[in-house]
Amino acid sequence: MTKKSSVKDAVTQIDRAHALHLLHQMLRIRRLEEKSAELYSSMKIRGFLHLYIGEEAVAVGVIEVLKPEDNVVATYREHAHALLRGMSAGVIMAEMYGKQEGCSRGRGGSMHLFDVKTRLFGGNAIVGGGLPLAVGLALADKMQGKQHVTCCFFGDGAVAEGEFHESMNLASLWQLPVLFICENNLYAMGTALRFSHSVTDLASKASAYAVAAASVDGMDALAVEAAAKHAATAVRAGKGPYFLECRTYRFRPHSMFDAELYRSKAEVEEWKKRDPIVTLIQCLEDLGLFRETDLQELELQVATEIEEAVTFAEAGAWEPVEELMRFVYSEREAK
Amino acid sequence: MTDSEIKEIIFRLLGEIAPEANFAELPPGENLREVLDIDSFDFLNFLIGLNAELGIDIPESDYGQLRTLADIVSYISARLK
Amino acid sequence: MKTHNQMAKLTYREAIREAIREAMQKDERVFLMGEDVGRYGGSYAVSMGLLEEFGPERIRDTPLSESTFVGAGIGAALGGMRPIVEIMTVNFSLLAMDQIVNNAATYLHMSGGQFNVPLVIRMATGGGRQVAAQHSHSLEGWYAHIPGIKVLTPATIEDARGMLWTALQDPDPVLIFEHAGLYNMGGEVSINAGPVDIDQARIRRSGRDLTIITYGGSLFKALNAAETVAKEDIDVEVIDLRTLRPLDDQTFLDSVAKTHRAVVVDEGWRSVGISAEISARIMEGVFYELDAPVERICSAEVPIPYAKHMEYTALPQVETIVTTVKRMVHHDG
Amino acid sequence: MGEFRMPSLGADMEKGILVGWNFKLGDPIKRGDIIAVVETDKGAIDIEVFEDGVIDEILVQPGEDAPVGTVLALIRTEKELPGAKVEAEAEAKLGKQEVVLTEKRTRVSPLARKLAGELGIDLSKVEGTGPGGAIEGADVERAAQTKKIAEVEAKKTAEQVPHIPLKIKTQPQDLQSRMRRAIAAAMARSNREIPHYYLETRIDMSCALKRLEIENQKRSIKERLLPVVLPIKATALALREVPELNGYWIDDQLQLQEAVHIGFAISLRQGGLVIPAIHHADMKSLDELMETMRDLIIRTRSGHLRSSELTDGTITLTNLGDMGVETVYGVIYPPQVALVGFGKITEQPWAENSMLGIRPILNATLAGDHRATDGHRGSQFLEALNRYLQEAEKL
Repeated sequence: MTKKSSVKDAVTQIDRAHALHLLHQMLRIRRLEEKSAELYSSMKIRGFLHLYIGEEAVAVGVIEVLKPEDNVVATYREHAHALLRGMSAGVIMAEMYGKQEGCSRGRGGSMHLFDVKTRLFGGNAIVGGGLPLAVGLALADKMQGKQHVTCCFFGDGAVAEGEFHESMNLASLWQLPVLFICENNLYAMGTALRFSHSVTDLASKASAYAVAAASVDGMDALAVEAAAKHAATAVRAGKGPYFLECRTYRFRPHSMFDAELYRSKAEVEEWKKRDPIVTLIQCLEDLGLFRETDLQELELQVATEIEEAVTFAEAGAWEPVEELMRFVYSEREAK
Repeated sequence: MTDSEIKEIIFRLLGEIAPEANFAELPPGENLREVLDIDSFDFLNFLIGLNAELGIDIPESDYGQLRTLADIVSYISARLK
Repeated sequence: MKTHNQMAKLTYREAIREAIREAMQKDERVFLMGEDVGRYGGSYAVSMGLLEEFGPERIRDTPLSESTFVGAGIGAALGGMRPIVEIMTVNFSLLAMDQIVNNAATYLHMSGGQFNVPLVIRMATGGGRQVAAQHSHSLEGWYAHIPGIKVLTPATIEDARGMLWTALQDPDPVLIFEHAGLYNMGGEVSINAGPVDIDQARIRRSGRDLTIITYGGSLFKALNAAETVAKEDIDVEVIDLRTLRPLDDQTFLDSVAKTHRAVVVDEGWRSVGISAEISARIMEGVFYELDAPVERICSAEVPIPYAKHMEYTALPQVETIVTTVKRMVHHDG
Repeated sequence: MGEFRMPSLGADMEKGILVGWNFKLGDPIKRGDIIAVVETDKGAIDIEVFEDGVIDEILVQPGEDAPVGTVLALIRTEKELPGAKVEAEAEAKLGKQEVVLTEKRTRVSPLARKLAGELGIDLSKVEGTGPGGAIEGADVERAAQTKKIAEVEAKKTAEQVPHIPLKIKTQPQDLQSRMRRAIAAAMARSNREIPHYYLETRIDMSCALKRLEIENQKRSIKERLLPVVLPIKATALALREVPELNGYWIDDQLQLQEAVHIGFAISLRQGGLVIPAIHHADMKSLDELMETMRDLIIRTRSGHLRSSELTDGTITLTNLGDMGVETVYGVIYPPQVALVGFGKITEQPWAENSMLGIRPILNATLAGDHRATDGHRGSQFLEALNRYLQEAEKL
């Protein structure tokens, strides 16, 4: 796949197979999140549930450019990131059911997906809580001479947290390999950007810490992928941290119990016109690279995957209460 | 149902109430409640046991016919016919 | 057994520095991170000279960002290092409480056993040097409430010298609280004193009539009080907890079963503190051996005042321990 | 037929108010459509439907509120969809009444209490030297010393008296002796401290027994009521009219008790007596009383009583009717201030407006603590008791 370096015109040369791959990933996320909403209403899933519907292009575009040995630190809206890093939909669903077959034995739920195999250092329910961890992971890699990237996802809300500024400064001061990905969906729960930030152009904040930065249309998977590729390459080359602001939008409420008083239905409908799935299909159709059967095949494949995930979760077992105290501390295996 | 089978049921039910009592030596003509130190609650539980086991209902008015072991056995066998 | 037991004279501060130096020499994954630990040599001069010996890569001065450099310590531990993070004092640790409680203490359990956090955090604690309310907290008891971390309170030179290495081998996060009043205390420890255990209490003075249970900076006030009442033939047993989590209650339960009377000396505040936990365990464990209610001598429930006489009154003192012990044993106090 | 239910959108959402339907009867709908809007305490929320089909029936109208899980509409679907079953958790709200015991006990340290048990010392005879007169370990040890000396003397005098073996039922020794000692201590203290007065009245039970007969005809043998239930209920109601009999004598003053917990004396087959309390006897129906007493008797005889049941009786009632005793003159259980006694119901001559007849008569007695109440109040209680039994249909 030939790629021009600049972000803007990279979009024109598209490889059909690769584009369908991105589309497939976005559909997997979309259907998984829709099924989670349905299972929440029928009380199979409880607690908090934050859906990624509308923002699929960001996770797909960014994670596409990472390597298996890179570290990923995410937020409580992280089903997509776990799925894309290789966690099976069944394991994710089982975790949301609270079953033992979940990735965290049912102890974390929707907001706390962890996977040591794919180096997913968790969903974190404290806004901004993951940023310092990412700095530390990058520090460890640098001190051990490893060429890894630590990719840290966070929302526009986290940018107002002290830990964001401390982390950006420390990562820049020690030139650490951190890829800061800001999923700017314009709302920190119920607070619009303009009510929480004196400077709403979030990417511009990076210059205060001499951190390279860019912003990209978070509804366009190909654009996000191109921008992320550029950023990750710089970080992996040891040029220090990089801040990529993805301007995106969530079509669903912040969580399941949110009357969305803070935004109008019209605004949501307007953004739905730029649905990342619809946009990608449209783009492929314009270039004559899309056949009707492509979508049906993908939808069928995804539907089966989601159905199997639900069956897997339904069949799961509850963790025995006798195991409650396990892993409060380590079990005495070799140091 | 023979008399001895009825006695066997009576002794089992009384055994739940007065475990330490020794039924072999129970004189058939003695007032059961005095000999076995059975109060009105125990006696009602005994009748409930009989009702559950044999399905016969024993109205309060018949209590007078149930003073001794012999009375109870004949009362029951009459009802079972 | 050590062949010849040559003793070295060492202060509490030097004992800790020796422990850090030895750990960094033995394990290249170990590094020290914190405010002013490098060029300044440590706010209590514990890490003086280490920057020259190990270089800025492994003796890292941090900006004043407790939440992030503690979080980075957790991240580096997750990433395969064995960091020692120094928070200047427990007072500033409040800024990093979220990282300690929601990340360090929780990652292993919440991830279903996938991620260990082999991290040591050291911080100074306690009052008594007239640095007023915001710099005189004793909050070890708070941290001892949290499952998932261990909380050590070394009082003796031997413990200051020997606890760090054991803590660094532990796959789980360990917090070490060093009472600020102890750094200058001198004492002897054998030159080849090795690591010590971090999960048991010690009887520092044995006795028959009453048990004093304490830790950290208050240990020496308790021992002082015990010697004072010994002159009036009251024989007091003094127990140094050494660790608040895990709390080795068996040692003090056995002691109270013998003496039938217990006093807890704790520089933290009285309400909802570690002294309350100890008292509850005594009631649960040896209720039928009690000849008097458990007494607790703690700091007055006030922000610690600056003025000398006020601070002295607020903090637990030897005289209070003496009068309490005499009242409990002779009823004439 | 698919059920469209009020969804649960969060742990703290219990119900929602249906604002409006976006579809009408017979309209086709498909998965993902916003079928209705529901008002919650966080504002109005669009509700999604998760199946294709046709609205067959609307069960809840706009403006009505419905708890989570209520079926709002029925949707006819091509293939049958497994309806999500939502068990309505029956919140068994068990109202727990706290019984506040304001009983003052002499202060004894746990060690002293343990030693007293081991050395067989009666704590009520020990002089406490601890704070506020509290008894400490040392006090018990001193008492044990003096007791040992006294026993040595007593042994010498005991030699002369010939030892007659008593025939007593075999009984696990410690349970029998401990219970006997406890009863002995209570009775001795009662006799020592409480100035008893006794009142008796004879009650015509024909009306009560008539009521019982009618009730029992309607019931199966399992729910049959025993005669003793009626005087117990009458006692409870009479206590409401004379509350001074329902309480404790502590610190030289009467402490009235709100709740009426009647201690019901139950004899054990191997000997000994236990008096568990029937809690709130005044509020219990005849059936509930019968049920409670049957449960108490079974648990008493099998040794499964809760300690609270043994200590919070506010008055004691002893019924020796079964034993054939006509009249009971009881001893009050300290710190209570009254005891009611019932004998056997016997056929006795009875004169009423100069006509002589035979009536089933119950002898009811009251033992009262003269420090707390006087005969006058005691007789008003017995009068009320009688009155309730004459209007037995109201019990």
